[in-house]
Amino acid sequence: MPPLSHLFLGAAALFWLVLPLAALFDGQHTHRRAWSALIGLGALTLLGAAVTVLYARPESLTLPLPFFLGTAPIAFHLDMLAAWFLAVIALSSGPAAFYLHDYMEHMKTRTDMRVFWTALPLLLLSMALVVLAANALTFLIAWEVMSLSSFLLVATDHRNASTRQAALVYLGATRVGTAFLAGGFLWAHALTGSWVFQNWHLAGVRALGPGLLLLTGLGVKAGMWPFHLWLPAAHPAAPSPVSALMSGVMVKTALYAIVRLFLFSRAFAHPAFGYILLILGSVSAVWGILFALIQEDIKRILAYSTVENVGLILIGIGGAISARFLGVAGAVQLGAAAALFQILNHALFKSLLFLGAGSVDLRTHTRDLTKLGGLGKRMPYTFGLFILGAAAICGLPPLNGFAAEWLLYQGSLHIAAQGTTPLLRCCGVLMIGQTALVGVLSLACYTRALGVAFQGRPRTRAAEEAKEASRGMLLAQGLLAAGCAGLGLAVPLALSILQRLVTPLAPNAVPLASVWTLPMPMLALLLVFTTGGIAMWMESAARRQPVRKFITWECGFGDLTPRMQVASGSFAQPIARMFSAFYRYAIHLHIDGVNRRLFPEEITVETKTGAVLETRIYHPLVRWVDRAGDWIVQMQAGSIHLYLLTMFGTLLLLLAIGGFTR
Amino acid sequence: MRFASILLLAFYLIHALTLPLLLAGVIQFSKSRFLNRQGPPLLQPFWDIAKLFSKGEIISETTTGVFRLAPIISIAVMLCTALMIPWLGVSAPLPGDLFLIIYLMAVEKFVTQLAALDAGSSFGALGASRKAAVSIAAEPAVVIALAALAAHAHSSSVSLFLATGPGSANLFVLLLVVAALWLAVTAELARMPVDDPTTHLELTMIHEALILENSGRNLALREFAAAIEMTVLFGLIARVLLMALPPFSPVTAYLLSLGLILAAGVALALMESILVKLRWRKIPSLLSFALTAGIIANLIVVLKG
Amino acid sequence: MSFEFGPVAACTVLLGLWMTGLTQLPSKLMLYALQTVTLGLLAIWVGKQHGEPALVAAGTAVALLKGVAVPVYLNRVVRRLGCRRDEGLLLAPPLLLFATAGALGALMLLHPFSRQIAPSALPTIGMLFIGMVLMVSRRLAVSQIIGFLVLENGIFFYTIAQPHSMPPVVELGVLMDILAGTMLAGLLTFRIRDSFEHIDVTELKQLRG
Amino acid sequence: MNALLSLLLCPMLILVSALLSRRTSTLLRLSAVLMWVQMAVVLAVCVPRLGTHQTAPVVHGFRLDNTAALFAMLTTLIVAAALTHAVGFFLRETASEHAPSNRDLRMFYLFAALFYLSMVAVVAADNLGYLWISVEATTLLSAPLVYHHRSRTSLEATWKYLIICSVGIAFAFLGTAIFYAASQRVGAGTTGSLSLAYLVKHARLYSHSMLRLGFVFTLLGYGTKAGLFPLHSWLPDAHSEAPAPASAMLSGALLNCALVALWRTCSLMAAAGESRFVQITLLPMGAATVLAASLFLLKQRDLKRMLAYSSMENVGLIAVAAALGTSAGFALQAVNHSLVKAALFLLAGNLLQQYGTKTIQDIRGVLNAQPLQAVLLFVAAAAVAGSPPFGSFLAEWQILSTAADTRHIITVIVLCAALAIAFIALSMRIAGMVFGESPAKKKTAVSEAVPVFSTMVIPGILLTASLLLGVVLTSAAFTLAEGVAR
Repeated sequence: MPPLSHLFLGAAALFWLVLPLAALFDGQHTHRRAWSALIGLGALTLLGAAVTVLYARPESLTLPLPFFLGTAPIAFHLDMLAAWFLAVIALSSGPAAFYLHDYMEHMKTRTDMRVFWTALPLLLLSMALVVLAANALTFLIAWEVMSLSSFLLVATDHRNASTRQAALVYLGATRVGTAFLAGGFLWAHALTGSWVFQNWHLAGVRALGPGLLLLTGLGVKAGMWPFHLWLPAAHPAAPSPVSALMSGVMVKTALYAIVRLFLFSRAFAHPAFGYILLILGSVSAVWGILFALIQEDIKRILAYSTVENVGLILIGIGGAISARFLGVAGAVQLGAAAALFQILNHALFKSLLFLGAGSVDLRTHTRDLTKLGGLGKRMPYTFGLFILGAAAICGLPPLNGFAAEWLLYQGSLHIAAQGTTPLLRCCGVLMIGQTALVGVLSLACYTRALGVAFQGRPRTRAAEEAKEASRGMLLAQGLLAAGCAGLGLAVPLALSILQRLVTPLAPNAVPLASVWTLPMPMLALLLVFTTGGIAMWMESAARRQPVRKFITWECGFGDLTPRMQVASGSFAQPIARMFSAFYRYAIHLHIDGVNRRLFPEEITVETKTGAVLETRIYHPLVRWVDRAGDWIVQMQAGSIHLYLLTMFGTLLLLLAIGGFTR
Repeated sequence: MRFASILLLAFYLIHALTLPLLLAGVIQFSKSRFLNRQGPPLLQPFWDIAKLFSKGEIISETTTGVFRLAPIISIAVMLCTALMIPWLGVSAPLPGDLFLIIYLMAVEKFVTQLAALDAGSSFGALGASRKAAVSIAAEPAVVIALAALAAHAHSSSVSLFLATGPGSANLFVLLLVVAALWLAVTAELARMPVDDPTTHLELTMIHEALILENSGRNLALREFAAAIEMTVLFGLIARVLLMALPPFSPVTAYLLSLGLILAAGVALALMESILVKLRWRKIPSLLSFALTAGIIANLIVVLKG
Repeated sequence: MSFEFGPVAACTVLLGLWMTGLTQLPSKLMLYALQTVTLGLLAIWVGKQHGEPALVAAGTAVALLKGVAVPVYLNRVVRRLGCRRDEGLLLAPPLLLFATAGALGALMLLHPFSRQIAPSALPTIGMLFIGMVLMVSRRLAVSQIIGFLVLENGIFFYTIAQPHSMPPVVELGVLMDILAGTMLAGLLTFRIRDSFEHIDVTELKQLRG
Repeated sequence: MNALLSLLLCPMLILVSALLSRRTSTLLRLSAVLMWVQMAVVLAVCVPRLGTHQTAPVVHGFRLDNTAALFAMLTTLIVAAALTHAVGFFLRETASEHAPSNRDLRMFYLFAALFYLSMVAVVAADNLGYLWISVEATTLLSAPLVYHHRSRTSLEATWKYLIICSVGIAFAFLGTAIFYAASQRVGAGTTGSLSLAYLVKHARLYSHSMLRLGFVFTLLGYGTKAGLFPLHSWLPDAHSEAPAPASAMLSGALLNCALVALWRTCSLMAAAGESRFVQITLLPMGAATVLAASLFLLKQRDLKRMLAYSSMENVGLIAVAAALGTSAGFALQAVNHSLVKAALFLLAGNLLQQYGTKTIQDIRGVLNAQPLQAVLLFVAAAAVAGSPPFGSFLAEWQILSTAADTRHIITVIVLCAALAIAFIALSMRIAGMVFGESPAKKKTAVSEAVPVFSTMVIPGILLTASLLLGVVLTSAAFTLAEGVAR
């Protein structure tokens, strides 16, 4: 009798394997509802597996001989950590399934949907397999399938040139990441002689080389600065449920690997990794949110915000790693718990936000903030759910984002107060300040997104004619929102699970349950009752003296046009100016006319943010490779004489090598 | 015990509902006096609020439910905050936590800004944008400054890190924290030299721009919430100052706190009378002083311990 | 044994060197025929000397097929194509002759392996080099075939210079391959003329990159 | 003798029918059927010999050991697949405006049969001399296949192919002669031998410098034939100018033959204890080939040239495997590459017929026009670029891990970088074709050649085979491939 989780896993694998095949043959994709339902069901099986393992012993599973990979078997290891990530996958993909069938309706005429319905289950399956992989080879295979299937999903709207471009950028980035990853695995294997993660015990300088390669490779997928550039390209291009999955879950698989290899095992044991992650995480967080703040595309905002959240998670992980090496048990536990909790939270609220953005995109056919506005009246439920998601992602209590950020703060405070070295304590202080900064910045960012897209008056006809999203789409978002709120209130429950996860890291630390003393349910009740009470009182007062409606105040100058509302660019301008050094932000004001000062005839204002990473690092790199290509193509000039000469030269070279080799 | 805690709750609630308006009156009054004006009576804000509450509302037809709900949430949040901070010298009725309080205040900011954006007026949006920009500079300073105390106490629980008595942080740290808080808090509250609450030239203001569309009861709630915020924050500063002194009996502590809050009001009035409003672009550098003070306080705590 | 080879080897190399300086294809073919027949005769002689009938047979075949039939065939090709002169590429042929001679000398001196396999390998290397030079320095397709054949001669020389010759099957197979290759290349030359209206291979530059 | 005769029978029948047949379609279909019969014969002959090393020679100088059996099966499979696909291909071709004449087709089949035989001879040769003769024969016999289109470009390609490969192979003959000479110099009275088994057995006794010299020349020769950088110059031309079935054979089967020849000489060197020398020469060449090919891929505008360069990239990898002596990596990579590349060339042939162009930019929106073809293209691109779960991933991984475990750090770095570049380049091009809007239908070939399901069958089967090799049959494949021992 196999353990229960095996049954669940088997069912899930069957689901995910049969689904793509079935999808390939469902030529008319008439059964979209069925597909959605099946995907939801599959997510449930994953959740089941996760839950059974969370309350049972870890298990290993090695596939029988035909599935041998030459040097290693296809092997899985299902422990609590994997179960946690399985739950993340399931909780995020399950609700997305409800969203899918209505959302994908509009793509039907644009492309062959079989590819989509094939790639989607494959993506889910491969994400689960990445999390379950017990050895490097299994991991890499699942990883690549994940990359390829998500590439196909990003390219769903391939008739659009920019989508194609974005998909290719994504594919390229992910491949470069895989190259680093492969390098790291190879190196680790060369040093340890094993592909099994559990057998890797590299410490000291030996761990640095392979560890850094792996971090780079995983960082690309995770969207860690400075490898995050594919996120803002790919996420807007993908269909929204796919962006939700990619941003909410796929990115986390890379974080899973980091957690697994650098924190939860002694595979790569060196404090430098902790510091590196701390630094890169901090930069990612600030950089991500700063760039989210100035984006015009709603989904780009969300994509950059993912970079920020990944940064926060990495801070947690990095803090935990360095604290482990310096013997601050409490901080290890808090950092790890914060990171893992935030991983789950981010999966929920980022999915929610992406789905909301998808509804907006679907109903208005634009994601450009400058073309939206006034959607709150036309899509009230979507608006409300988006506010909730935004509040959660900004870490506002009593939602789930707060709990994770609070744990991060506690961890930082622990380091600041009880760190064993002055440097570490200073790190703790900086982590606090930096997290606070990121928090305020994300508040500004989401206020801007909400305000410009949903509030005020519609700036275009498309926004004016928007309709509320369909029920299925709202249901999906509602489930995610309920998850956000529920997790925010049920923090002790989540912490009890996390406790079981992180106890092995820091057996002697104070239990998390005693750290978390905040009476969130009570606070929530208090807030709700106070708000409700005052609101009811206001309502009754309004009945006595009815609220009169009038136009927005226009200083008496006549009708306000929607163009006079604040633009997304101008909302961000004061902040952009404050951080102009980061952005290389510049405003070019050009006034022209005969009497330029008093009677300008033409005024153009242009704000620019320099893309430092792109122009200074990535473009030159690409250009070098390109030039190498040009150069080598010149060798193939078509002249047979040249070819023969080259051959002769090669002969001489080989002879020389032969002659001088001892 | 239970009765005592209910009593404490009532005590805090009453103060939270009355003291803010009194403080506003004190500020108005002393400001007028500093300017050699007669000024309104001390209790004028009470009458103002009462009048506003009795009036009807006009709202923009562009607004959504957010606009109506936001002031209510602000008030609720501010009341909750007021119950978590021991700003009256005696311990707070609810267990508070530094980061929870900061994030609760962020909730207030969030809904306020959303409400300001709701009407689609460019003033509201300007106000929201500036409010966001100011808090980006100010809030980390507040957090950092208080974190110095929390790091000293090894806890972010308010009852622990704001505890007076022996072992409380050294004077220099406290002064730095107070300085940082004062700078950051006045900025957050949109007072001089960051914002001039008396102007109604829309292009320069922050707070007034935010509430430009509000009227009647709605406006009353907003103003009330802002007043509570100011009082609580001043009370917090007073509490930090009290930590520098040897412990007092609860009554003395309460009276001292009360006095300090009102004194802070007077000080604010003085400041607003003698300072001019800073250029918008200078504000980050002003607030960087707060941040620096906070960081220095932290460094002292962290490197010493 | 080298004293028997020396003069013949020098002769063949010099014949090759002479070819680098020629522009007329028929005379080049004549020299090639001479070189090949010399080699064939050398093979026969060596075979007789060593009592290896296989080598005698191979030498005969080479002398007859490669030394007589191939030049005759190529001569016909050249005549039918009607282009007898090959001006050469980069260097004028007489200059090339001197350059090749110089390079040859340098190559002999510098080659790190020459001590190991000398002296019989030296003519081989020389002929390989000359063959390459012939292929690289001429424009016409036929010239490239001739260059290739000279190169092949160098290798043949190496095989007969060994104490034991190659197995006859191999030797004959190689010969057949070369003959077939020459035939094929000759046929292609006509195709090139038909398609491009000349047989200047420097013009075959459409496929690049 | 028996086995050899049975191997000869079907190709001979094709040859005869090519000589006699007057009806094109009969010839096409008959050849396809005969090739599958041949496949069955080869399986019957070869399967019992898998996993064996010291078999008696089939006929003097030819031996069907494990390597030979494996590659003979592979070659037969590829040729059979190509000729089966060729039925539809040439039938559509004859319907188009550039119809090949019946004589051209008969020539094609005549040479295809001979070409096939010569390839089998290469893999089965146990005598360096025969090996050389067979390799040269493959060049001569495949040149007419390249020239099939009779166009100026195909002529140019054929000329370059013939001349460059012949010169290269000539050097290989010198190398062979040097090996032979080396074998003569041991003791007095040794007449020397070209038999591989004999050479390998006594390799330790031979003069190392002569072996090295011989290896350098053979490397140059067979390296030219295999398309190692910088000797590859003929490869993109020939592979891109041949008709699709011929390209599939050239890329899928012929390159393997050259690589087997290289592998044999490498095994000789290894037996002599000169592995290090092999690694000094062949390893950088292989790595450089991969790198150069990936850079070439970056710049390709022509579909078939791109595929040719991708072949070159794979050849580089296989050469690295040969240099490292990892038989599993060598054989698996060769097998997987052959399967996938043959499929890709056949698909390219389809596209060429449907769109009437080889220019990548003019081929757009395959997904919308023919979803199945698009899926196959995408799958093939992923497979050829070494993405899991296809067999080539495991093969490449095997090669890379061997390189890493033997501390060839630079090789690993170069390979990782080059593979990434190649993947990006390939996927860019393939995605460019698969995605986007289909071009407005022109009056030319696009509309005429209706995408037929049958055009996808053979590529589909080949790709499925590669997929199975990567997922299910992996362990079996590894066991077989490990048997390709030195």
